[in-house]
Amino acid sequence: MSALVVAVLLPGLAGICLALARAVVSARGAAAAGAAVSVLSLICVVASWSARDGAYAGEVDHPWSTALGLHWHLGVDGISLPLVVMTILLCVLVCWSLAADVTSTTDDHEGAGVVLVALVLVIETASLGVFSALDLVLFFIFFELALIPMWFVIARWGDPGGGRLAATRFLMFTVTGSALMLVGFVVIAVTAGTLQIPTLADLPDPLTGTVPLLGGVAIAVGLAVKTPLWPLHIWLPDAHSKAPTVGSVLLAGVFLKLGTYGLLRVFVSVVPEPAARLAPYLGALAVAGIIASCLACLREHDLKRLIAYSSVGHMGFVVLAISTMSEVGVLAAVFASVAHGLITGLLFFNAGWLKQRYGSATFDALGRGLYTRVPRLAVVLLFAATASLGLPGLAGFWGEMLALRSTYEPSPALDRTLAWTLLTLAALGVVLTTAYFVRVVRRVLQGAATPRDDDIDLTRTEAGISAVLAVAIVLLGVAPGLLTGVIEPAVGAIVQVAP
Amino acid sequence: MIDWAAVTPALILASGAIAALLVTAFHATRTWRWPAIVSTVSLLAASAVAVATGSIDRLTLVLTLVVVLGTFMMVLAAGVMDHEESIPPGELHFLLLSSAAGGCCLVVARDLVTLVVALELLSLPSIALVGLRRSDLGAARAAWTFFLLSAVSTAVTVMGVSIVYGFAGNLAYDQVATALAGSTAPARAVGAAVLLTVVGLLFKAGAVPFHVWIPDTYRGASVPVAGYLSVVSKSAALGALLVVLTTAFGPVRDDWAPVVAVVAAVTMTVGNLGALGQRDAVGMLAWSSIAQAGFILAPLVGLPGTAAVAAAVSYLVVYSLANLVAFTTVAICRRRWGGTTFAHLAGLARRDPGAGLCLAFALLVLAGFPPAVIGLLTKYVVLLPPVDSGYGWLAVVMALNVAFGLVYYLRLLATVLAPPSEEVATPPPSPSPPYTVRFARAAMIAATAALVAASVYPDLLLGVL
Amino acid sequence: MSLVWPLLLSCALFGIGLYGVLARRNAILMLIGVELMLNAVNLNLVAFDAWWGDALRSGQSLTLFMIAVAAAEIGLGLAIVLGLFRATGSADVDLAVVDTDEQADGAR
Amino acid sequence: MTGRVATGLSTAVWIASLVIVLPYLQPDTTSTYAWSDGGGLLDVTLAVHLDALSARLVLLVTTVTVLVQLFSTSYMRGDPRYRSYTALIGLFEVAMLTVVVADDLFVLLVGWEVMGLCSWLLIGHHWELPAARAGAVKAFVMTRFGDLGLLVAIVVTGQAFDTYRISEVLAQLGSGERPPAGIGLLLVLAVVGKSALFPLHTWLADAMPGPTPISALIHAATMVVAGVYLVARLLPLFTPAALTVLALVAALTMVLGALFALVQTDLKRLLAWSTVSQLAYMYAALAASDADAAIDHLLSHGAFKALLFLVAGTIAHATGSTALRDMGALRRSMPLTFATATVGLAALAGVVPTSGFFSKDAVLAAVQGATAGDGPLQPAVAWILLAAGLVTVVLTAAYATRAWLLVFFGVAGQSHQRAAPADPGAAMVGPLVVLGVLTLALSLSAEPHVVVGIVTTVLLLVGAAASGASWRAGRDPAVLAGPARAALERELDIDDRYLWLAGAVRRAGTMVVAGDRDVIDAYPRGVGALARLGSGLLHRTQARNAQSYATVLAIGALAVAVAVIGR
Repeated sequence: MSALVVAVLLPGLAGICLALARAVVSARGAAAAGAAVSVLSLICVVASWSARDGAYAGEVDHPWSTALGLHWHLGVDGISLPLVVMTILLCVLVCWSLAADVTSTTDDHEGAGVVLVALVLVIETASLGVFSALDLVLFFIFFELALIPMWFVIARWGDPGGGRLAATRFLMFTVTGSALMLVGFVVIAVTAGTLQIPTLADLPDPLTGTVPLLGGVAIAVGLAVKTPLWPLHIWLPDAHSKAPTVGSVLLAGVFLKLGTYGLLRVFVSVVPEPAARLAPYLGALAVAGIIASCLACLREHDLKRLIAYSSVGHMGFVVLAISTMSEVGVLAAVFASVAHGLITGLLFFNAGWLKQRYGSATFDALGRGLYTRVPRLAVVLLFAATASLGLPGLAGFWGEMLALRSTYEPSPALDRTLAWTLLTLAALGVVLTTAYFVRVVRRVLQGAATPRDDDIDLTRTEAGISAVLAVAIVLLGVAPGLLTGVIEPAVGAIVQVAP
Repeated sequence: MIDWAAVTPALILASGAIAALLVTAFHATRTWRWPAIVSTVSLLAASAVAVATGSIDRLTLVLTLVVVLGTFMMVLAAGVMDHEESIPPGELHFLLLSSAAGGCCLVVARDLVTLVVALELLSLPSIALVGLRRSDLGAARAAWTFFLLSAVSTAVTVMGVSIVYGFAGNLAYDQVATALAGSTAPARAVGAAVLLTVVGLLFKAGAVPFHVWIPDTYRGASVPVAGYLSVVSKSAALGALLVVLTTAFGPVRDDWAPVVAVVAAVTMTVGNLGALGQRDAVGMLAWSSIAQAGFILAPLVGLPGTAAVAAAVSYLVVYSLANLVAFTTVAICRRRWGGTTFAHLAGLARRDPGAGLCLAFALLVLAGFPPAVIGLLTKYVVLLPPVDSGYGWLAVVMALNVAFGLVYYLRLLATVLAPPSEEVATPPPSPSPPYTVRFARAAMIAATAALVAASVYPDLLLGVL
Repeated sequence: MSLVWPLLLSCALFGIGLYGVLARRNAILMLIGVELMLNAVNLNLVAFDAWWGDALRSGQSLTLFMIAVAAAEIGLGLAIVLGLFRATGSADVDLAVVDTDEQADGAR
Repeated sequence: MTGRVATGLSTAVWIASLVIVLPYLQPDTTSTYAWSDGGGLLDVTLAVHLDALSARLVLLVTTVTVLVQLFSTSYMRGDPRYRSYTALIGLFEVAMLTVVVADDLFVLLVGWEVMGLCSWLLIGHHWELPAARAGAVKAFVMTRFGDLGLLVAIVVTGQAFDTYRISEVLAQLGSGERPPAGIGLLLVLAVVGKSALFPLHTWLADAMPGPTPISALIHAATMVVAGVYLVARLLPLFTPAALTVLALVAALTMVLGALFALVQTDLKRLLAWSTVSQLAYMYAALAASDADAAIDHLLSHGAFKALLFLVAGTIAHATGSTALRDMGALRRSMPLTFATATVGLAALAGVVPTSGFFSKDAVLAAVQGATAGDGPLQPAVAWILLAAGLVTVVLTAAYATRAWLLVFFGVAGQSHQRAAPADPGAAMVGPLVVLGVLTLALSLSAEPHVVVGIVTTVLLLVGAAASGASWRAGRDPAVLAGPARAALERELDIDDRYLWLAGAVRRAGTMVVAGDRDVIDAYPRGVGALARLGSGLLHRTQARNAQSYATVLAIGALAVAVAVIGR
C-alpha cells in the first residue's frame, strides 16, 4: 500500500479507535496520540513525495467500483502538497492545544475530550483525502466526510448560545452546495464518461456546450459556498465565531481551502471552457466579497467574527486569482491559500485564547491595553494581524501580490478592462484590510490598560503553537521560493501552460 | 406453463404461513417461539430456493431476496413484542408470511392479472397486520384508514388495467408492450391508463399524492409492522413498478416519464417537509420513507435503460437495509425503554452502544453521508439517469432534497449520540429475559455489517445488476 | 352493441362508488361504495373482452379474480369495522376519531 | 543596558557600512550581487546593488540611526517599553537599508512596507495617548494607500520589462526602451503617500505624538526620504506626464508646507511641515530630472532636520512641552542647544554657508535649467515650479526666523515643568554637535550657484526681516499670514475631507453589515421559515380522517391522469 494512502487514512482510523476507546483514554493522551499520528502522517506524505516519479506522488489507482467507474485514486502534486502539509501542521497544532487545554481535561465527562480529538482526526483524514483525491466521486466522498464531524465540533463544543444553530447553518449551506456540486459531477461523468481527474484534465477535446456549462455552474456554486464567495458567505461568520478554538482554526485554516482547492482541481482543470465563461462572474463576486468583507470588518465588534469576515476577503483574493485562469493565478491561489491557512490559523488560535481568558471575544469583553496586560499574547496578535494585512516579508503578502499580478495579466478568459477594474478595487481592499486590523490593534491592544484578574500571558503551549506558526509565516515570507518551487511544476495540471 | 423458479418462493411462504397458523392453533398455550421458527424456516427456504433457481432474472432475484430477507428480519424484530399479550403470535406470523408471499408474486408478475392479485395478496394481510393489536383503537383506526385507501387505490388500479386492456387487448406484459407499440390509440389516453394502472403500486410505495396513509398507519401499527410496510411492501411495489414500466409500458415511456419525474420531485420534497417537524422516530421514518420513495422513483425517468433499473434497484436495496436496521433498532428501543420518541432515543449510543451505532450508521446511509459511503454512492447512482435523459431539473431538486433531508436525519443522529436525557436514563426492568431482543439485535448487526461491507466494497451491491 | 354503453355505465358506477366512499359516513355504506367501484371495473373488463374477442379471455379471468378479491376485501373491511364498532360502539367511523395524545404529539 | 547594546549595534552597523560603501562614493563605481536567483513565475531575486547614490544614502541612514540611538539612551531613559522601541528602530534601519540597496523591486517593496509598519508602531509608541494612536493609524493607512501604487507599478514594470531587477530595467531603458506611461504615475502615487506630499500630506504632522527621536529618524533618514530615493533611482521610468504631475504636486506642497509651518504653534508640528516643504524641494529637483541635486538636498536636509528634531527633543525634555508658547528665552539656559539649533535653522532657511544654502540653490538651479524647455518638463510647469520654489524661500526664512526667535528669545514660557531648563548630558548634546558640524561640513564639497545664490539670499533676507520686524513689534510673526492665518492654522481643513471619507467608509461598513443581516441572511432565514411553514401546512392536511385521505388520493389520481392527458 502506498505511503500516501496510509497518510490519508491513518488519522481517521486512529480517530475511530480513540472514540471507541474513550473510556480508557484520557483526553490529554488522546490529543498526544492525535499529534503523533498526524506527525506520522506527515512523514508518510514526505516519504511518498520524495519517492515520486511521474506527475503525482504516491499515486494509487485501484478500481473501487467497476459499476460506477469509481477508482480509489489518490495522488499528490505540487498543487495539493502545500495544502496537505499545511493541513497536517494545523492538525498537529490543534492536537497540541487540545492536549494542554485545561477545560477539556477537567470538565471531561464520558470522554468528551477524546471524542473531540477523534473528530479532529476524522476531519484531518477527510481534508487530506480531498487534497489527494484524483477521482471526482472520491473527492466528493472526502468532501462530505468532514462535514458531520465539524457539525458536532461546532454544535457540541461551540458557544452554548447559538452554537448549534450556527453549526446547522454551516452544514446546510455547505451540504446544499456540495449536493449541487455532485450534480455537476454527474453531468461530467455522463458527458465525459470518466471520473478520473487527470484524464478529465487532459481530454483531447475539452467539454464545451450548454450541458457542461450547467454542470460547471453547479460545481462552481457548490465550491463557492465552501470557499466562501460573496454572497454565499453568510454562514461563515457565525460558524467561525461560535465554534470552539479548534473548530475555528480548522474551519478557516483547512475547510475554506477545500473550496479553493476544489475550484482549481475539479473546476478550472476539469471544465476549462465553462470555467472560462464563468470566470468574469467569479472574479467580480470575489472582489465584491473583498470590499464587502473589509467594510463589514470595520464595523465588527467581535474579534472572532472579524477574523471570520476577513477570511471572506482573503478568500476573495484567492478566487480572484483563480478567475484569471492564468499560471500566475494558480500559483497565487495555492500560495494565498496556504498563507491564509497559517495566518488565520494563528489569528483564530489567538482569538480563542483570548476568548478562553475573558469569556468572549468581543472588544468590550477584551478591554483595552492588552499590550500591558498580556504583552506576549498581544505581540502574537499584532504579528498575526500584520501578516494578515499582507505586509511584505510575511507569507500573506506573496499570495495577495501574485493575485494582483495575475489580475493584471489575466488569461483571455477575463476581459482586460474588467480585470483592471477588479485589480483596482481589490487593491482598495488591501487598504481597507490594513484599516480594520489597525483598528483592532488600536482598540484592543493599545489604550489605557483595563486590568482584569484573567490577565494571564501566553502559556507554554500557546507560545509553542505561536512560535511554530510564526516561523512558518516568516519563512514563507522571506523565502517564498520554497513554496513556489513546489507549486510551479504542477501548474500545468490546472491550466494550459502557454507555449 | 408454470415458471416454478418464479413461484416456488411464494408457494413456500404461503405454506409456511399456514403452518405457522396451525402450529399455534394446535399449541396449548400462547407460543411465540414455534410460529417464529416456522416462519424462519420457510423464509430461509424461500430465499435458498430463490438463490438456487435464480428466479426469472437477476432483477427479480434481487427483489425477491429483498422481500424475503426483509420479512425475515422483521420476523426477528417482531420477536421483541413477545411480551405483549394483545398480539396473537400465530396470526402475526401468518399474516407476515402471506403478505410476503404476495410480495414475491408481485415482483415476479409478468401479467397484469397476476399483478392485481399479487398486489391484493400483499395488501390485505398487511392491513390486517396493522390492525392486529387487539382492543387498540389507534391500531384499528390506522387499519381502517389503510384499508379504505388501499381499496380505493386498488379500484383505480384495476380501472387502469381495464383501460389498458381496452387499448392493448391483452394482459401479459410483453404482449401489452407489443400492442401498445403498434397501437394507434391516442398516446395521451394510453399514458393516463398506464398511470392509473400504477396508482396501486405508487400507493404502496408511498409516492405523493398517494402517501397520505403512511404517517398515520405507521404510527398506529407496531414498529416491526411499520418496518415491514416501509421495506417489504414498498420494495415489492417499487420492484413491480420497475418491471411493469420497463417491460409492459416501455414503448410509451415518453407519455408517463414526465409525470413520474414530477411525482418523484414532489414526493421527495413533501416527504422531507413532513419529516422536518417530527419528534417521534417512527413518524420521522414514515415521512423519510416517503422522501426516499421519491429518490427511487427518480431514476425511473431513465427507463427502459438498464442503468436506470440498476440505479433504482441498488438504491432500493440500500434503502431497505438501512430502514430495516432503523426500524429494528427502534423496536428494540421501544421494548427496552418503552417508547420511540426522540426523548427515548436520546443517548442511545451511550446506553446501548450496539443499537446506537447501528442506528447512527443507518441514518447516515439514509442521509447519504460518509462514512456511509454506500448511501452516498447510491445517491450518486440515482442522479445519473435523470441527468442522462435530460431531466436536469430533477437532478437539482434531488440534490437540494439530499441537503434538506440531512436536517432531520442529523437531528436524530445527534439525539442518538448525545448524552442520555435524564428521564429515561435508567431502563425499566424488562418483563422477560429478552432472548428475542438478542435475535433482533443480531439481525440488526448483520444488516449493518452488510452496509459497512458495501461501503468498503461498493461493488458488492452496485455490481449485482 | 356499441362499446360505449357498457363503458358509460361502468364510468357511472365507478363514480357513484367513489362518491359513496368519499361522502358517506357509515362504514358499511363505504364498503358498498368500494364494491361498486370494483364491479364497474368488472363490467369494463367484460365489455373489452367481448369487444376484442380475446381468445385467452384474459378480461373475463381477471373479472373472476376480481370477484374473489372483492369478497376478501369486504371480509377484511367488515372485520375492521367490527373492531372499530367494538371499541366505540358505532359503525359511524367519524365517531371513532379519537386522537390519542401520542399521535397528536408526533405531528408537532 | 539595552540602550548601550542598541547603540553599540548600530555603531557597528555604521562602521561596517562605512567600510563597505566608502569605495562606492566615487562616481561610476557600481556593483550588483545576486544572492539567490529568481526565475519561474514568482521571479524574486535577492539582489543587492550599490553605487554612489545608494552609498550616500546608506551613510546617511546609518549615521542618523547611530545618533538617534545614542540620543534615545538618555531621552527615553526609564521608558517601560524601551526595549521594543529600540528594537523597532533597528528594524526601521534594516528596512530602510533594504530599500536603499535592493536591486529587486520586490525586495525593495519589502523594505518599503516594513518601514511603514515600523513607523506605525513607533509613532504609536505612547499608545496610551489617543493622539498617538490616531496619528499612528493615519500614518499607516495613508502610506499603505500610497504603497499600492508602488505594488502595482512593480507588477506593471515586471510585465513590461520581463524582469523585476532594477539594474536590468534601467539597462533596458538605457538602450532606448520606452516605459509604459502608467508606471511613473503609479510611482508618483507611491511617493505622495510615503513622502507626505499633497494631497496625502496630512499624516506627517499628525505623527508628531511619537517620540521625538523617531521623528528625527522618519524625517531625516528613513520613511519620507525613501520616496525621494525611489524616484531618483527609477527616474528613467518617469514619462513627461508623470514628471509634470510630480512637479505640480511638489510646487503646491512646498508652498503649502511652508505656509502651515509659518503659523504653527507647536515646535514639532512646525518642523514636520517644514519637512513636507523641503521634501517638495527634492521632488522639484527630481521633476527637473536632476537626481543629484535632489539627493544633495536630501543629505543636507537629513543632517539639519535630524539636528532640528533632536533639538526639539532636547527642548521638550527640558521644558516638558513642545508648544512654542511654553518656550522662549532658552538662549541663555541652553546655550549649546541654542548654538546647534541656530545652525540647523540657518541651514533650513538656506543661509550661507550652511549646506542647506548650497543644496537648495542646486535644486533651484536645476528647476531654472528646466525652464529652458529642453528637458521632459514643459517650460510653463518649470516656471510654476521655480516661482513656488522662490516663494517658499521667503516663507522658509520667515518661519525659521520665527521659530528661532520664539524659542530662544523673548520671555520665558509659562509652564516650565522643571525648575530650570538646561543643556542635557553628553548622550543628548553629543549628537546635536555632531549633526551641527555635519550640517556645516557637507557644504565643503558643494559648488555654489552664484546667480541663484544671490537671488535666494535676497529673498531670504526679505523673509527673515519681515519675521523679525513683526516680532520686534511684539507680535507673533505668524501674523504675516494675514487673514489666512486662521485657515492655515486649521491646515485648510484638508483633514476634514479624510475624516469625512473615513466616516463614509464606516457608514458603508454599517450598510454592509445591515445588508448581510437583513438582505443576504434573509434568504436562508426565509428558506427555513418556508420549510417550517410547509411542514406545518402538511401536518394540517394530515386530518387523520380516512375519507379525507381517500379524497386526496382520488384527486391525486385524477390529477395524474389529467396531467398526462392535458400535457
